[in-house]
Amino acid sequence: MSIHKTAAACVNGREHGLSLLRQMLLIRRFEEKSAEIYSAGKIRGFLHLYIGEEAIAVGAMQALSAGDAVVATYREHGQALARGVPAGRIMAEMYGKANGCSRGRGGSMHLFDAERRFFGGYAIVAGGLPIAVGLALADKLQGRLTVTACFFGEGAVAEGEFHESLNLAALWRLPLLFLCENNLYAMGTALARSESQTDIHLKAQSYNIAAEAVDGMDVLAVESAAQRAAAQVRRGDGPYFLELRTYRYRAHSMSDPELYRSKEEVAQWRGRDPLALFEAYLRGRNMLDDADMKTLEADAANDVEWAVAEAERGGWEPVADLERDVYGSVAA
Amino acid sequence: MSIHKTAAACVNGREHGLSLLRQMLLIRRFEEKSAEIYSAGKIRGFLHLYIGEEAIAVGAMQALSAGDAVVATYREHGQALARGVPAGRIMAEMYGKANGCSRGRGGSMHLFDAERRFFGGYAIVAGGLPIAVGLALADKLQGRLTVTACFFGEGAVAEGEFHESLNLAALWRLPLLFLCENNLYAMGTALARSESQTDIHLKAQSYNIAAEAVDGMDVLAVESAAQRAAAQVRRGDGPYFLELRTYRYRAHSMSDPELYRSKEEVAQWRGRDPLALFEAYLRGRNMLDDADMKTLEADAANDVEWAVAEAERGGWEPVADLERDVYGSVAA
Amino acid sequence: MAKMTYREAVRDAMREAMRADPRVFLMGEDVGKYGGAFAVSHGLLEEFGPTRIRDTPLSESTFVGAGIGAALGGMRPIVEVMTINFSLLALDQIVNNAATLRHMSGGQFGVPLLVRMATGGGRQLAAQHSHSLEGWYAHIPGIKVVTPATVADARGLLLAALKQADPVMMFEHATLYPLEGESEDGTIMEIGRAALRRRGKDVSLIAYGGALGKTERAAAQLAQLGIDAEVIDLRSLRPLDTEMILASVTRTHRAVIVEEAWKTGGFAAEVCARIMEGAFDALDAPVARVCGAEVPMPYAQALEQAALPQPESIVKAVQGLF
Amino acid sequence: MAKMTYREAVRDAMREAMRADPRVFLMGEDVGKYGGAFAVSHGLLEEFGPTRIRDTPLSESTFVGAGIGAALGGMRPIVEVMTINFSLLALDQIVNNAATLRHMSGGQFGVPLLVRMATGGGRQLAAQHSHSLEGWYAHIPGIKVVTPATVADARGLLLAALKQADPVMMFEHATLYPLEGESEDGTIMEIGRAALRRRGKDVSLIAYGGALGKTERAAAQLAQLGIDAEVIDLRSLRPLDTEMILASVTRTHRAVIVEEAWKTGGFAAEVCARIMEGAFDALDAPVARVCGAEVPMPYAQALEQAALPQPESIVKAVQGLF
Ligand SMILES: Cc1ncc(C[n+]2csc(CCOP(=O)(O)OP(=O)(O)O)c2C)c(N)n1
Ligand SMILES: Cc1ncc(C[n+]2csc(CCOP(=O)(O)OP(=O)(O)O)c2C)c(N)n1
Ligand SMILES: [Mg+2]
Ligand SMILES: [Mg+2]
Repeated sequence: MSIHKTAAACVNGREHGLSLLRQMLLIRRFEEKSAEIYSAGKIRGFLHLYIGEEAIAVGAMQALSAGDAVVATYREHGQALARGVPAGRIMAEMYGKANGCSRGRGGSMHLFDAERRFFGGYAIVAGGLPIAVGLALADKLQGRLTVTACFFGEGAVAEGEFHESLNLAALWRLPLLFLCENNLYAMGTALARSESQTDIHLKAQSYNIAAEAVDGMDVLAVESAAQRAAAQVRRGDGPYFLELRTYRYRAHSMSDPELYRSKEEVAQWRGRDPLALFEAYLRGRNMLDDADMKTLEADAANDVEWAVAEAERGGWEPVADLERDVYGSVAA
Repeated sequence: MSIHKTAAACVNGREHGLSLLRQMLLIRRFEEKSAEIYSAGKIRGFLHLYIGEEAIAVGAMQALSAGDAVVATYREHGQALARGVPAGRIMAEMYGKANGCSRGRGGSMHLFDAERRFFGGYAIVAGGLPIAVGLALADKLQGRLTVTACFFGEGAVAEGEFHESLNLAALWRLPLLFLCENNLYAMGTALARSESQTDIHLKAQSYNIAAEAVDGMDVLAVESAAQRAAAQVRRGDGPYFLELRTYRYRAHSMSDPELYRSKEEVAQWRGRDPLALFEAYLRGRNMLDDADMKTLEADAANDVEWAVAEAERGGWEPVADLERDVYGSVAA
Repeated sequence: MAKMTYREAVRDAMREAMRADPRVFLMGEDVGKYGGAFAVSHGLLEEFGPTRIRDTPLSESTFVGAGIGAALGGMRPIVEVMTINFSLLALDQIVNNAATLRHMSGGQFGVPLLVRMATGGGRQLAAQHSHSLEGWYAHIPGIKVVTPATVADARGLLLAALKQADPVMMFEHATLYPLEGESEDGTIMEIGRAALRRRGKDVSLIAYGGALGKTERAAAQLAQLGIDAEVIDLRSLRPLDTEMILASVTRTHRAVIVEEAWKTGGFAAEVCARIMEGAFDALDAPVARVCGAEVPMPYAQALEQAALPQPESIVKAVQGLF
Repeated sequence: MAKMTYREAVRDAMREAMRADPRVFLMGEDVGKYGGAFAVSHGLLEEFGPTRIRDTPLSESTFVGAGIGAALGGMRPIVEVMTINFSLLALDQIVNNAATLRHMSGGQFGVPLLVRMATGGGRQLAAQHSHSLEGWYAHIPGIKVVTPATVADARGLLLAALKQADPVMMFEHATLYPLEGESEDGTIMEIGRAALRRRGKDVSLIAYGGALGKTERAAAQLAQLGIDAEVIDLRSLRPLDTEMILASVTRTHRAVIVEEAWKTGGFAAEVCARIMEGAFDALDAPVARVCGAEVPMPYAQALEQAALPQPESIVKAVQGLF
């Protein structure tokens, strides 16, 4: 597999650099805490951690503005946080509380935030892609210069809906940014055991979609690729596809015994940790020192603490409201 | 669109040439008669004619032997006839008679013949592809050197099952011969309005499947490509994909007003009629003269007449047997 | 009031909605250039152009999903799926997304989407084109299901569907398209109200969609036999007008439900259960069902007709209750 | 007789079948290296290798369709679909192909295929992982549907399924996997026979799969209250053991059907309709249904539990009949 080579991306000023690191750190600490709380039994159901992949959500989200739309999967805490969904509302959702961002109806796999045009949280693999096609179609029909960013794992590539969605997006030249998080595994299935063509961006190109592979552990590479791609999408040139190469450090979900990969492989990828890489980058350019790092860590810890507090504080949705929000009222 | 260029294929002796022409002629006359009978109300439901595409079924079938399997669509009279399903049993099926090849249960869209390993007749577009994948898998698991030939239209290429099936066939290196009948239209939808990539064989190649485009109006080109492809499949080298470029002269089905294409376009393609082309080829090589042609036409007319007679003669399945063949008996 | 066919009524309602509301558009296979598999959208491409009458590639799951997404994005899509058997390819999007999004998002999002399709048998299209699965859709909380059986309802229910905040599935029995009748302008119908098609005092015949005509013919035959049947047309399977059903059965003390779908697990069972729950004491005989035979639809005409409810089988079922 | 979990019983049965018959193989997502999403197939890869324990890419429609094709081609495939909600992606293959091929081909072909999957709620997996759609499958002529609720049945019904000439769908309620019990060796079960889990004379409680345990607990509570409940475990939804149901209701004169699925259009309605048709005169009260609430499954624990049938709601429904 080869990664599209462009000149190494540079950070756009110290402030921005710190902001990227801050966001990645928040995701990581937030998820570490979530895992702990899960073990304590306060978060239930499935919990899919994003640890190791933070550079993608944070890098890609830089290319989006408020009017853009985001569609994600069940592994979407990172995207939600990077999109600005308040950490407290996410944590409350995972607790199943009424102050959660989906009122406790969705849980970890189904985060939503209308205000931030965060359209969820889809847990049927590839099921979010047609939705993203439709959102992009709605924008195009309404003459809006917005981008719909659609995140999904490389496992989704094997599903029929992937194929149908890429074809439709290309055929109708929809303003859609496909963001494939290729972490090499779909649960326990390695990419080479699920695809006859493992270079995912080449698959995308076969639909006549502009596509490239990007180092998903390098937040700046992700950011610059996403910006380039989003700009092209906004020009009305049709969809763009980024294959973001990454790795998940943790198990698929909390119940996965990880029989399918070696400790060595995991360790090797941890050696290219997106946070460590970017920290070193900033330090190398004298944009970050120990004191900054301490502040950032303290901020993240603080944010996570607040999030947990908000979740703990939240109330339960009354059981009498069980059947609420199944139907809306008849619209005009 | 460009067609893979190989040296022009040659016919393998006069007898064989006449046999190919005879088969194509049978299909054409059989279908012309079917259209007539449909208008008379004796054939009902949907009737999809293959006229114009005869070279594909006849050419491709030359590469198969008795142990191979065939999977087809609702436009499958040609395949069934070329596979050797008796014309009378097909006609009887279209009448809905008990002596039909599906006992009157299937009709035109669902022809079956276990003896000839003709596995049907699928009327959900692309729905036959996964079946063909499974048949090929069964052969591979049982160590059989057989080929499963799977016919489908270019409209199927947009469906998710196309994608999933190509991937699985390539990944598992299954002995499968994909035969895409690209007649440029799916009902009224022209290829360019349904695919972002209109070179179908290039799509197939993106799965790492050996693929080529073939002139589907040239029975010898189809035959030689199919033979080459089948040989490779039999060697255990995995699937092979042929895009066969053709045209249907008639409406999609008997109820189609053909609003979507011009008379000129149809006329142009009729100028490359597979029967006329091959007749001229044989005449040019002195393998066919007027007397032969007269005999062939008489034979075809005769076969069709017999088929109709068999259908007319057939009895109706008793209504009391309605619920027969829903379940089998418990197997050992 | 205008005389027209069921097909024209569906088309007219779509035309009216598209003229009135720029958010409404139609997409599906061959709705444009071909004019619609059943010619329902014939002529709409000329009036509204290919942006609003969108031909889609063969990809049911994705164009239905795209309808959901477009609805989320502020449009009011109408998605046509040619035939109910093909809708199985899109069922994941309908059940897992369209029906759940409002609830899963804690009420933040809604999916005002209309999905229309042809349903049912009777045209010798065999086992992959003839089934009646609308009862399945009626099982799903979060969506509504309408089954117009008349020209007026085809128009009225379609327009009502486009006023809903939630996904509506509309099932058009394919044999009804040429049906002629009066289409009413004006007031928007309410989804969830059944219609009393015939008053009677001896038995309640309950049907919908393609089964209504046969049921009305059965009622006429029954009248000859001295049995005065009431005929209820459900019109909407979800919500179901339980009130009208129970009121009728309470008057007549007997009921027969007629449905083309396979009997086991069909929607007729639901109607039966509701009557059991709500009007048990009023019943003078067990509620009967006249449904499709439990067989994939055979092609041959006699077999297919035998597999479908017929006025004769309805009459016989009614007679069995006395 | 051996003590084991439901999970182990499913695994053992597959192992036994694969040892006995080289045509049997298992395929599905993560059945191999991962060990199965619910660890059902854990260890089988080591014994049988990747040719017979086949991991598939994420492509439900095609690997289920490939199972149909492989069955046509002489194999006896077991296809695992992780979760019932995902099976919607494969429904076209099941309804339009697996169920129809024998009939459409005039009896020339059969599809001896077993499709297994997890069903049901109760684990806070929310609206895309928790539903109970097995009743839909039971609507389809041409397939059989089994729903083992005990360790012995998990083993016995799986082995019986592999003896059928036709497609069988087996639904394993995900909360049952850790259930412990006795597995019986020996005789192959017959598909289509319900089991009398508890004898009683006052009311018939009818359940299957994940609802059985709750129903048995309700019966125990009812005993305390002086109501002697009979408990029937359907085990197979298609064919349905109408005979045992009717015999029981004829003795007890009252019935409550318990099912996790949404009430409207659920399979409970079918059972209700069969009782109506076959034992109307024996009924002293209307048949009641205790089903899932009509809502996409919410995540929060209290909401989810409120959406599911519970021993308390069953007891209440029974009390309402007296
Ligand atoms: C249609 C469907 N099939 C199976 C599953 C079970 N499942 C959940 S996540 C997953 C793996 C997906 O892998 P990938 O798309 O690479 O995303 P990742 O988890 O690696 O982020 C599977 C098989 C599902 N949710 N949906
Ligand atoms: C899944 C599905 N969607 C729609 C249809 C309706 N339909 C029948 S044939 C057809 C066109 C198929 O075109 P193609 O695959 O090119 O085959 P051709 O008819 O040209 O031989 C369509 C849309 C169907 N049968 N199945
Ligand atoms: Mg992955
Ligand atoms: Mg075509």
